[in-house]
Amino acid sequence: MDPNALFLQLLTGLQLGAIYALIALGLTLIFGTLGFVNFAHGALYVIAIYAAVTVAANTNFLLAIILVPALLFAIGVAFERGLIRHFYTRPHTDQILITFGLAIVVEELMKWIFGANNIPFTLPEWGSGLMVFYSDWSAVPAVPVFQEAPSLWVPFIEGFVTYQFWRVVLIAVSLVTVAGLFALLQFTRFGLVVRAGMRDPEMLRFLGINIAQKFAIVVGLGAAIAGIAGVFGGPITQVTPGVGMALLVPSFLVVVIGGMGSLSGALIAAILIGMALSFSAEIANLQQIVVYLIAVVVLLVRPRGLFGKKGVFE
Amino acid sequence: MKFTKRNASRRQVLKGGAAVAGALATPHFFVKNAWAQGECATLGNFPVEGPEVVFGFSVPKTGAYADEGADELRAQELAVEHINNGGGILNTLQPLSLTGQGVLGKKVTYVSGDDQTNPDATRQVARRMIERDGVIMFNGGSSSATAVAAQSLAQELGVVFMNGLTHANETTGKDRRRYGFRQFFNTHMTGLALGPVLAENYGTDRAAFHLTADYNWGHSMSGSIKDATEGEGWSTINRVSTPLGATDYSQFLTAFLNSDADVLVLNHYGNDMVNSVTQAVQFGVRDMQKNGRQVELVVPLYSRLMAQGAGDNIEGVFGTTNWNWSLDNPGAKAFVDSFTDKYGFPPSQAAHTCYVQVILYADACERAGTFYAPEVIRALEGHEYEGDGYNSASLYRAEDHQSFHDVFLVRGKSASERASEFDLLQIVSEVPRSTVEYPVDTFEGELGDYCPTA
Amino acid sequence: MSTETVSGPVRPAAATGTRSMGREALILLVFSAIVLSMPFWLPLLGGYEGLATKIMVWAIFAVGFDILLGFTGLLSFGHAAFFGGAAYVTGYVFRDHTSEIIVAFIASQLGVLVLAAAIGFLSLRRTGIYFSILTLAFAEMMFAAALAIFAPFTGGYDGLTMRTTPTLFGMPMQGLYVFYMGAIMLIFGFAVARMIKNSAFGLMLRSIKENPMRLQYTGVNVWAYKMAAFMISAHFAGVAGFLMVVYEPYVATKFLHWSTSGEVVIMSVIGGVGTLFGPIIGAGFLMYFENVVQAAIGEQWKLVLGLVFVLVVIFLPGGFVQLGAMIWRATGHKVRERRHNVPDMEPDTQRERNLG
Amino acid sequence: MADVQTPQPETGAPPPAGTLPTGEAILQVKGLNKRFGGLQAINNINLDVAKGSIHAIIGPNGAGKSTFLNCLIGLIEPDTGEILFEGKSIKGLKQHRIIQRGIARVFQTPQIFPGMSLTENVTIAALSKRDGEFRFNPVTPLNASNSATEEAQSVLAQVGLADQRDVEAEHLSRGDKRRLELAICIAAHAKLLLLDEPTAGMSRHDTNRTIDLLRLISEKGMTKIVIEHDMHVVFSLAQRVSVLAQGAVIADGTPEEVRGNPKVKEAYLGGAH
Repeated sequence: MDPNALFLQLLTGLQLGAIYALIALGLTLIFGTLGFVNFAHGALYVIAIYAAVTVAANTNFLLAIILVPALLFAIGVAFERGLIRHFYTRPHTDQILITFGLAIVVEELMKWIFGANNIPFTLPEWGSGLMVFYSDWSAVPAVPVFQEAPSLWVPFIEGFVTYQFWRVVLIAVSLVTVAGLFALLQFTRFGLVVRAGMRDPEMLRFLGINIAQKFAIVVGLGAAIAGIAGVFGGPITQVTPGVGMALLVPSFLVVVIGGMGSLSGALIAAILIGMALSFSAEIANLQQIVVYLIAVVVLLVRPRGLFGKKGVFE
Repeated sequence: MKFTKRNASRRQVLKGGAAVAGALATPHFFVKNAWAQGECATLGNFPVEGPEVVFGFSVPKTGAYADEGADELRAQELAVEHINNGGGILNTLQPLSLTGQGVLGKKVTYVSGDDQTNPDATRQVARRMIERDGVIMFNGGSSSATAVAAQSLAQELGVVFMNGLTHANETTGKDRRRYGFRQFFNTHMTGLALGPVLAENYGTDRAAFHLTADYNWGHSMSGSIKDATEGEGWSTINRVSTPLGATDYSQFLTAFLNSDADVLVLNHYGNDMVNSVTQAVQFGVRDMQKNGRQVELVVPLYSRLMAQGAGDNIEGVFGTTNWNWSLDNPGAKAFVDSFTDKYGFPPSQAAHTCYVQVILYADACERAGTFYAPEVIRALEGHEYEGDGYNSASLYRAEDHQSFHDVFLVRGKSASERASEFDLLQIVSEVPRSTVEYPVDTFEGELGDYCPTA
Repeated sequence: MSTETVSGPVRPAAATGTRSMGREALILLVFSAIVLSMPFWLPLLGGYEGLATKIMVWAIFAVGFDILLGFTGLLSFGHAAFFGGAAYVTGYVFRDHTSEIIVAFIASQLGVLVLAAAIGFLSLRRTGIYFSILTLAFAEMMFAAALAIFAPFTGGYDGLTMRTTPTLFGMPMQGLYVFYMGAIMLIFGFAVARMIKNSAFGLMLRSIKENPMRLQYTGVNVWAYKMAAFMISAHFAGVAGFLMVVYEPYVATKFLHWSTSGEVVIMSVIGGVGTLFGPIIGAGFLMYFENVVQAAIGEQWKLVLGLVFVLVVIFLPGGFVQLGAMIWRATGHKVRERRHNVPDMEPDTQRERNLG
Repeated sequence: MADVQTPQPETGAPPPAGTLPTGEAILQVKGLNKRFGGLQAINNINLDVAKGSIHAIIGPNGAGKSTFLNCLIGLIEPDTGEILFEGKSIKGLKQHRIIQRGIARVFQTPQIFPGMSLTENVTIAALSKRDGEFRFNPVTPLNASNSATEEAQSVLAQVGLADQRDVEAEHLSRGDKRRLELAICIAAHAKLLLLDEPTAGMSRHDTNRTIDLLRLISEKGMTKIVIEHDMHVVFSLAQRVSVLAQGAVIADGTPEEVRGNPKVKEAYLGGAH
């Protein structure tokens, strides 16, 4: 494989993984802290993309970047206070069922309000167009499309390649979000409590630290990440009611492959899945089963996922 | 023992104590008509008793094609209205036996159901309409997979199915059925129409790369385009299958970018098409040069509803369509005007197909003088007619139940060219029926018996 | 001697297994009467022949699923694999070999045997949510493979269409005959499930749901019991898949899709997990809703169904059976308290370690 | 599940606490080692448990008591060493096979089948004894005249839960849950009972009742290994005490002997930094 093709496929794998990572991070955060399996996480993403496209179309995109995650945070908090908390004492199966039911309701509600067809999500001016990766600028043709595009020097490739700028933005946003989340958990008292809760919720309760108060914020945080995913991923995954369910199953597998409740595991699994999809694109037979194949193999070889803790959720 | 419930509505049955008592006496609900007249021992819901005849409309109400299904249902309701009260293409269709007072003296009513664009659900909903609601025919659908499933059920149960939107060759090819008719064109005809235009505009030595929705229509479409373009001297670099309902095509587009191909053919429909074409444009495919030529996009099958979703991304992209509301002929005008009057916006091509199909069926009953399916089928076979929305005459070929009529080569309009939000496709050329008519032995297939063969 | 007073509900002695044969026979008789008379009463509710048969198909599926979920407490998201797998085997037999349903039945059950042994063996190595995910992954892999790798055999998205009328010893099986065949299978399956529930084997399955760790520490091979329950429920799903193709000589790829597994979960939950009656009622309700009520509601039918499901999970954890019990109690009858409908996931080994 | 050993007469009282038991060993542990990464969790443990005795294992937190117990029951596989139960090796056997040989375990939190009646709870254990680790018999109904059910009723009567036999187990008090758990072990015909802090978190009253109960069932000849923090319990029950520290047995003998051992004091004080 020539270096340019390889570079493009790596980029594609990263970008495919980025969207799974954003959704899986929220899932695994909520699961790890609350032990709550949220099958409605895809529905949160659906709400986010419709909110984003509505805000962006009526005002401007920058406003959507601020408003939508904030809105999703609020929805997440309300979701926790209004519903989830009544399910902590109920079995995990009930949690799966209620959120699964909610996902159906949200999808159908969005279809009712916005229709089943795609709503075009126009990219903002600054985010549209191509990005040029070059090793030798002289190889880039002297046309405005390339000359005025954002560019980055990359070693090893021959001449230059282009990629959709927005997808590079998505990768960057994912990285920033992940870094932000890790920093939040690493350097704040809130993060300390949450991390302790993820390690040993029983012990925290035992120590009398009221993690319940933090739960709403954790769900809000997970939802806000879905909000970020919606704003930046919406133009790529398209704005349809069915996209939530389509993304949920692979994202859930990402969480399981990475290990339930493991943030870094989710990140690595997401990239793994992204790369697998990218590199199997031309092998139609493998392409459609590759995600499940990886999940099955990982779970059989490493039953608790790549970074799973012993005994979580068994 | 006659099937008394067939002509009574469910509500009447529930209300009527006598009917309740009758139903309790024997499970005659489950007993098939044992003495239908004529050549067939048992036959669907024939004969029709009472003052009304029921049509069944099975359309996608949920799922990715829900909007298209809603448009189909609007058109079907309009068709029933016109059959019962006159209007629409009843004023333009020639020859015509319908009088605008129902069919064979009976008022047409209808029931509808959600096929979910899913072959299993299609059969479920069709069974309900046939067994419970006693429909004499059914119509609708927005996918070739559901069309094939519905046709074979139609053949089993002896109820005529007038296909809605289905574009795969199989529907009137290897999966053709005596009880199924298709007004919509097919991928082979698209290929015949599109091939020469592509060669003329893009040259005869292009290298094509196909992305194909992984089901019968996608493969049919891809095959037809491959045959047509290779006939013009093109080569086909690769044909990659994409999962039905995929949301992100970047890995497939990357494969295209990494290939030597300079034309990207997107054999997608509905949301798949909107996604893939939008993402292809975002990837800069249309700004790209390969092998020293401008890279081109082709979307073989267009629909207005999809064009709405794809927005500006389809500007200048070639494709074909079965019909478009902007056509200027009496039939099209009659239909578009009455549709727009009733609903406030123009109909889609899927709506047109369903509308025409319902009226053609009703007309065939009137011409045959009976609802007896074999006679109705014979009345449709080889029937030539005009005034159904095309500029020239159309024909239902007897041997495969494919309708032949003009098809249209279109390209997406730019934002500035649009007169309204529905004015998205510009008709580049009208491809005459003779160009797209192909020999019946192009595809193998058996229609089957005039009597139901379950 | 215990000095504490116990306020908990007292189980009637019957619950411990003194249920008389007479009572059991009566239950079976009433059940059979209701099922066999369905052709008489379903049309009064707006039903029809195909619907009655379909209810039989799904009820068989749901009864088998209850042995796994309701008794044993294992939530499989992959039972579509057995339903669809059996359907495909049946389809092949009808299309390429013979229309004789006995042959198709045996072939399809052999297929399920192999499939369930393989999937069960691999999935049951894990417990809890991992078991659910593994079953889901296996079934989805089969679905994806049916669409891609095996498309030439499965017909891909179109499914498998055949021009065959299934026969039983040469007699065509259509319409009412299929219904009665399904009804007899359902009654038989229901009787088998009741029998299991009342047997020592059934007690072991129920104790897995209650506390698998304690069972393990009582010297019982929990895995073997789980495997047995898994195989039995897979065969019920296989019988349903077989019957589906006898009823309609067509195999949809959707039979393998996760939504098919999801549907049987929804039925069980709406009806009332672990009660056997509940999932059957759930199957009837869902089929009725999807086919009859759907037409009355129109485009928003899935929204309504989703809301019904959500409300049941929130307010009626015991499903319709719980609702019935509440009404029964409200009208002054005595009802035995039923524990939670859905079992919890198994306690984790971490806890075990902390305990140890 | 051959009953090789002659069961002790039911009336035979166990030797009183504080007297070193004599007689043959039901359990022999030889040179047991287990490492977790850099931690030597079990360090060359040699231990004989005399048949019919009550043997306490004490030690500071992290001494390896639980790991040791888990090795005995097959939850953790030791690296080296040998475990003989009734003279036969049980090392490397599947957990349920070990238990079928006649070992049972009682947990800190009583592990019972909460949603089932007491009779059902104990019947399960009786069935495990009668039918072995697995028996596929879905046909025969499990009615009151069944041998397993009868056995269950008799065991419930022995532990004093007979009048609550139709109550759902989750409604029992904690003390009664412990009784039920012991009933389950009795019905499974356990010969060796492993108890992990059986009185942890209990009131003094419940603790004393549990001690009485344990004494009572000792009269049936059941051997016990008790992990315990509560010295009151240890001194009321055990005939022999082994002290574990950093994975090794540092002292062994009667409770009185162990109490006077300076190494034990050091271990506890040293461990309490």
